Amino acid sequence: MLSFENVGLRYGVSPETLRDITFEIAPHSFQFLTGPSGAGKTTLMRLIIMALKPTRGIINIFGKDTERLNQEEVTATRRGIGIVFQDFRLLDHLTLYENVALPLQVQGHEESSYRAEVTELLRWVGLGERVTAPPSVLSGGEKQRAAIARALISRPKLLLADEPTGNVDPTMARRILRLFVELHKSGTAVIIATHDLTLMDQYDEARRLVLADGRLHIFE
Amino acid sequence: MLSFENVGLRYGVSPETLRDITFEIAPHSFQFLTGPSGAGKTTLMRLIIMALKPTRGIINIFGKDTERLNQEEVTATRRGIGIVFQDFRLLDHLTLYENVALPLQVQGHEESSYRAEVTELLRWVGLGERVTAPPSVLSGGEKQRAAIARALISRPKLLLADEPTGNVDPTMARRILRLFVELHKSGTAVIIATHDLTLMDQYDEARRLVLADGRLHIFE
Amino acid sequence: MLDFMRDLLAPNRPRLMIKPDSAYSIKTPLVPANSVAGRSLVMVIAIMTFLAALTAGAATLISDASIDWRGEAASEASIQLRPTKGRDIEADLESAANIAAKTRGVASVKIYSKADSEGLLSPWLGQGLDLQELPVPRMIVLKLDTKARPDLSKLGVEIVSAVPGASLDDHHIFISRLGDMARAATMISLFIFILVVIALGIAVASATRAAVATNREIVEVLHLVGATDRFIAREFRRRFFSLGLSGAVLGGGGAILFFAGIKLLSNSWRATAGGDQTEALFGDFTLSPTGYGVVLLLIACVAGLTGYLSQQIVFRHLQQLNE
Amino acid sequence: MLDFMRDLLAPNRPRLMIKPDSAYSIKTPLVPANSVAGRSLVMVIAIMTFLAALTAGAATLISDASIDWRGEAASEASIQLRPTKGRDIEADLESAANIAAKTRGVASVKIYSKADSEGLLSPWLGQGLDLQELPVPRMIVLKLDTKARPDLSKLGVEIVSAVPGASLDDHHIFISRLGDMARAATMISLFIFILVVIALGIAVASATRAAVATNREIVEVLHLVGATDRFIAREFRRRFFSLGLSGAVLGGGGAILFFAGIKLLSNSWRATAGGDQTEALFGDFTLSPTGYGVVLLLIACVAGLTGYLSQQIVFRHLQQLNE
Ligand SMILES: Nc1ncnc2c1ncn2[C@@H]1O[C@H](COP(=O)(O)OP(=O)(O)OP(=O)(O)O)[C@@H](O)[C@H]1O
Ligand SMILES: Nc1ncnc2c1ncn2[C@@H]1O[C@H](COP(=O)(O)OP(=O)(O)OP(=O)(O)O)[C@@H](O)[C@H]1O
Ligand SMILES: [Mg+2]
Ligand SMILES: [Mg+2]
Repeated sequence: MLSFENVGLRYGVSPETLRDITFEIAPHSFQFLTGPSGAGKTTLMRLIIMALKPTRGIINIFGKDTERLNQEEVTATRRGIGIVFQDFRLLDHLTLYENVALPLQVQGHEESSYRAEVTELLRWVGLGERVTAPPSVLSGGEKQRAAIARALISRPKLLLADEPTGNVDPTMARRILRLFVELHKSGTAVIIATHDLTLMDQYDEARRLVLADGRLHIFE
Repeated sequence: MLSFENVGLRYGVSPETLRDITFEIAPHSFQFLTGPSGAGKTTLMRLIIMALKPTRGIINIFGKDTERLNQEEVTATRRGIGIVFQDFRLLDHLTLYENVALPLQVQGHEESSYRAEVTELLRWVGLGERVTAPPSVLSGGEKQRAAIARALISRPKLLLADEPTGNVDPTMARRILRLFVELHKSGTAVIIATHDLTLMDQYDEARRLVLADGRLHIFE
Repeated sequence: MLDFMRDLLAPNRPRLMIKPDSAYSIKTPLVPANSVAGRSLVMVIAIMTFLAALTAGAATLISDASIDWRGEAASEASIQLRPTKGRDIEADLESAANIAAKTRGVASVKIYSKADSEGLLSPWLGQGLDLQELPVPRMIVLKLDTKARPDLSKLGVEIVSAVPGASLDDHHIFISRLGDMARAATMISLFIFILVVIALGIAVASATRAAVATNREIVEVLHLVGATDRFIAREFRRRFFSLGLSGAVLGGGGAILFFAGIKLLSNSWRATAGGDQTEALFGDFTLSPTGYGVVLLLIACVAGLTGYLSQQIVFRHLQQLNE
Repeated sequence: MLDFMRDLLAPNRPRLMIKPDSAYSIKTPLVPANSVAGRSLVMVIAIMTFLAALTAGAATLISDASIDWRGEAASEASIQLRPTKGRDIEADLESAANIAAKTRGVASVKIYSKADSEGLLSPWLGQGLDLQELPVPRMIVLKLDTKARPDLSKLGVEIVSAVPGASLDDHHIFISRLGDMARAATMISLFIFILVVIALGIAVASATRAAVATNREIVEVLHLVGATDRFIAREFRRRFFSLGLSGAVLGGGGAILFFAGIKLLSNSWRATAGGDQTEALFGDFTLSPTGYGVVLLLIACVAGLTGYLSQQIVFRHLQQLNE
C-alpha cells in the first residue's frame, strides 16, 4: 500500500538527508522506524503525508504515484492516513474534544455520528477528565496522548506515529503500544518512529526499519 | 540550596495537582524526578523557576523565600538556574548560536567572552554543523539538544531538565547524561525529570524523587 | 467506537459511566474568534471605514450644497428695464411681466417696486444718497420651473422686441462660475475620498495578512488532517468576513452617528456667526440618502474585501504548501 | 568553556578543528525585525500618518488662505465721496486724499477716476446705462501698512470734518464676516485633524498590541532565561520605535510628496476655470513652514507613541507573568 523507490531528499543545498530509500509497507503490517536523532525519520513521515516532495525517486501510496495526484486526490489520500506529530500540533484555541474530532469534522461528518467515539477514545488514553480543556494547559504526556487520539479517530488505513511515547511513562507507553497493536490487528498498517528500545522489545513481531547515514536498513 | 515546605499547588478550581510537597535539594546533588504522565513534574519545575506561585507552602531558593523576592531578585535568582523546557522553547527567529548564547546575552556579557564556549558546547551536543540554522529546520532531537546547550551555557548553580532525552536516541541520551553528571561533579545541583528507566539505571548514585497522586516520595 | 477498544475498556470501566453524548460538542470556530490580531483588525477596519465614510459623507454634503447653490441660481432669471425718456416704465414692466408669465416654464413673476430696486442698489451707491432723481433700472424676477426650463433665449428676443430697453439676464455667467467652483469642490472631495479608500484597502489588506499569519499553524494542521483547500479557505473567509463586517459596521455606524451629532451641534451653532458661515458653505449638514447609501455600500464592500483577501491569502499559502 | 568538557572533547576532536571565533556572532535583534505583523504595523502607521499629515496640511492651508483673505481686506480702506450740489468734487477728493496720505500708516492713496467708479457700478446698473448725468459717488482707495495700522476712526473724523459728504469705510464688516468664516473653516479642519489623530492613536495602539502579541513567546523565554523586565521592555521599545519611525516617515514623507505633487498639478490647472476657483479658495497649495513643521512633529510623535505603547504593553504582560 506504500512503496518508496530510490527516493532521495535534500533540504536546500545541504547534502542529501535521505538517499536511495527503497522499501514497501504491506497492508496490515507493523513496523518500527528507528535511527539516531537527525537521521531523517520525521522527514520520511513528511514525505509519506506529502507535506514534502522528494528530490528524486518515486513514492507510491494506496496504489498511486504521489507525483501525479491532483489536489483533491492528495486530500483524499491524507484522509486515509493518521499521523501523530512529534511536536503534537494540537490547536490551542480548540478544546481537547474538538481537537480529536477535527479529522472527522473537516471530512464533513455529522457530529452525532462520532461524539461517543471521541469521548471514549479520550478516556482510553487517560484524558477522560480533560475533555473540555484546551491543549495549552496539558502536561507534555497529555498532549502526546491527545495527538495519538486525533490520529486514530478516523480509523486510518495507515498510521504514522512520530516518537509517540517520548513524553509518557513506561506504563502509559505500554498501553499506547497495545492500542497500536490492536489497531494493526484490526487492519491498519502502522509505522512508529521511535528511539525507545524497551518499547520495540515489547513487540517482537514488528519489522524494524533503521535509518542511518541517509540509508534505510530493514530487519524483518 | 532549594527547599519546599508543605507546598501545594492548584490550577484554577481543579483538585490540588501538588499536595504537601516537602523536600530539600543540597548543593552538588543529583536527582531524578519521575512519576506518571500528568503527575506534576513540569509543574514542580515551574514552581522552582518562579513561573508559577504555589497556592500554599514555602519555597526557599538559594537561601531566600521566593514569596519575598522583588523583581530584581527574581531575575538574579533565575540567572543561577538553567532550565531545559520539555517543549524546548527555542526562539525561531534566532540562529542556534544566538539561541544558546541568549542567557549570557541578556545578562549583558561581552559576546567575545562566550563565543568559543557556545560553539564548543554546540559541538559537544552534536550540533557543530548546524550553528547558524534556525531551530525550525531542526529535527526533534536536535531541538532538544539545543535547549540543553542553552540551559548549560551560563554554568548555573542549579540545573532543571524536563524530559531532556525524550527525543534522542539511546547513545545520545547516554552522552547527555554524561554531560549532566560532569556538570554535577563540577558543582552544579541537577534535577532531571524523566520517564526513561534505562536512563535512570545508568546513574545509580542519583536520588530519586517520585511524584504520584500529588505527593512526593523520595528514594535516596 | 473502535471495536477492539470496547473489549479493552470493558472490565473495569462499565459502559454506564460514560457521560451523556450531549455533554461535549463542537462550538469553537476553526479559525479563532477572539485573537488579539483579530481584534486589532476590527479596530483598524473600523477606523479606516469611519474615515472613508466621513470623507464620503463630506463629499456628498459638498456636492449637495453646490447643487443647492446652482439650483437656486438656475431657478431664477431676471428682466431689467432701464428707464428711457418718453416711455412709461410702469406700463413696460407690466407688459414684459405679462409676456414672461405666459411663457411655459416660468413659475412666477414678481415686479420689484422702485423702492425695492433702490434697496438693491443702496449698498453700492451709499445709504444716504437721494435716488429720487436717478433713473434707477427696474427689475422683474422670474422663478423658473427647474424641471421644464423655458427657452430663455426665445423669451429674451420676445421681451426685447415688445419692450425696447429691456434685457433678460439668465444668470448664466454666475451659474457657470458657481458650476466651476462646485465641480472643483466636488472633485477635490472625491479625490480625497478615493485617497482614503485606497488607504483603506491597503490598511485592510495588510492587517488581514497579519491576522492570517497568526493562524498559519492552523492552516497547516487542517491541511494535514485532511481538510480540502476549499474548506480551509471558506472557514477563513467566513471568519474574516464577520471580522470585517464588525469593523465596518462599527466604523460606518460611528460615521453616521457622527453626522447625526454634527447636525445636532450645528442646530445650536446656528445662532453664532461662524455657524452661519459654515452652514452657508455646507448646507445644514444633513446627510442625503445618497450619503447614507454610500456609507452602507462602503460597509458591505469593506466586509467583502476582508473576506475575499483572507481567502486569497490562505489560498496562496496553501498553494505554497502544496508544491 | 566548561572545563570538564575540554577533556571530554579532547581525544577524537582536536582543538584545531574548531572554527575561528568570528565565524559566528549575534546579529539578529531579539525582537524579530521582519515579521508579517511588523510589516502590517508599518503599513497601518504609514497610512494613518499620511492621512493625519494630509489633514494637518489641509488645516494649515486653509488657515493660511484665510489669513491671506483677511490680510488683503485689512490692508485696504476706502473713502467715499458723494457728489453734493455746489461743491467741487475733484477738489474735495484731492484734499481728502491729502489728509489720508499724510496720516501715519497709510502706505499709498489712489483716487479712482469717474470712469473707474462707473466701471465699478456698471455690473449693477447695467452696461448700456448712460451715467454721465448720474451723481456717481467717487472713491479713494487707501493701502494701509498692516504692521502699523493707522487710527482709522481718527482719520474718519478728520476727513468728514474737512470734506462734508465724505465717509471712510474700513471694511470692518467685511473683515469680521471673513474672520467668522475663516475661524469656522479653521475650526472644522482642526476638528477633523484631531479626529484623525485620535483614529491614528487607536489604530497604532491596536496594531502595536497585535504585533506585540505575536511576540509573547519571546517575552516569556527572555524572562525565564534571566532577562530583566527593563531589558525586555527596552528591546521592544527600540524595535517598535524603529517600526513606528519607518511607518511615520513613509506616511509623512508620502504626504509631503503629495503636497508637492498637488502644487505641481495646480500650476498646470491654473489655466482652467475650476483650478482658478480652487486656487481662490486654497491659495496656491504651497505648504507653509508651519505645515512642514506639523508633519515632522507628527512623524516624531507617531514613532514615539509606537515605542512607548509597545513598552507599556510588554510591561503589563510581564507584570502578569510576575504575579
Ligand atoms: N526544513 C528543513 N530545512 C533544512 N533542514 C532540515 C529541515 N527539516 C529537517 N532538516 C534536517 O534534516 C535532518 C533530518 O531531520 P528529521 O527531523 O527527519 O530527523 P529525525 O530522524 O526525525 O530526528 P529526531 O529523532 O531527532 O526527531 C536533520 O539534520 C534536520 O536538521
Ligand atoms: N496551566 C494549567 N492549567 C490547568 N491545569 C494544568 C495547567 N498546567 C498543567 N495542568 C495540569 O496539571 C497536571 C500536571 O501537569 P504537569 O505538566 O506538571 O505534568 P507532568 O508531570 O510534567 O506530566 P508529563 O510527564 O506528561 O509531562 C496535568 O494534569 C495537567 O493537565
Ligand atoms: Mg523526528
Ligand atoms: Mg511535563
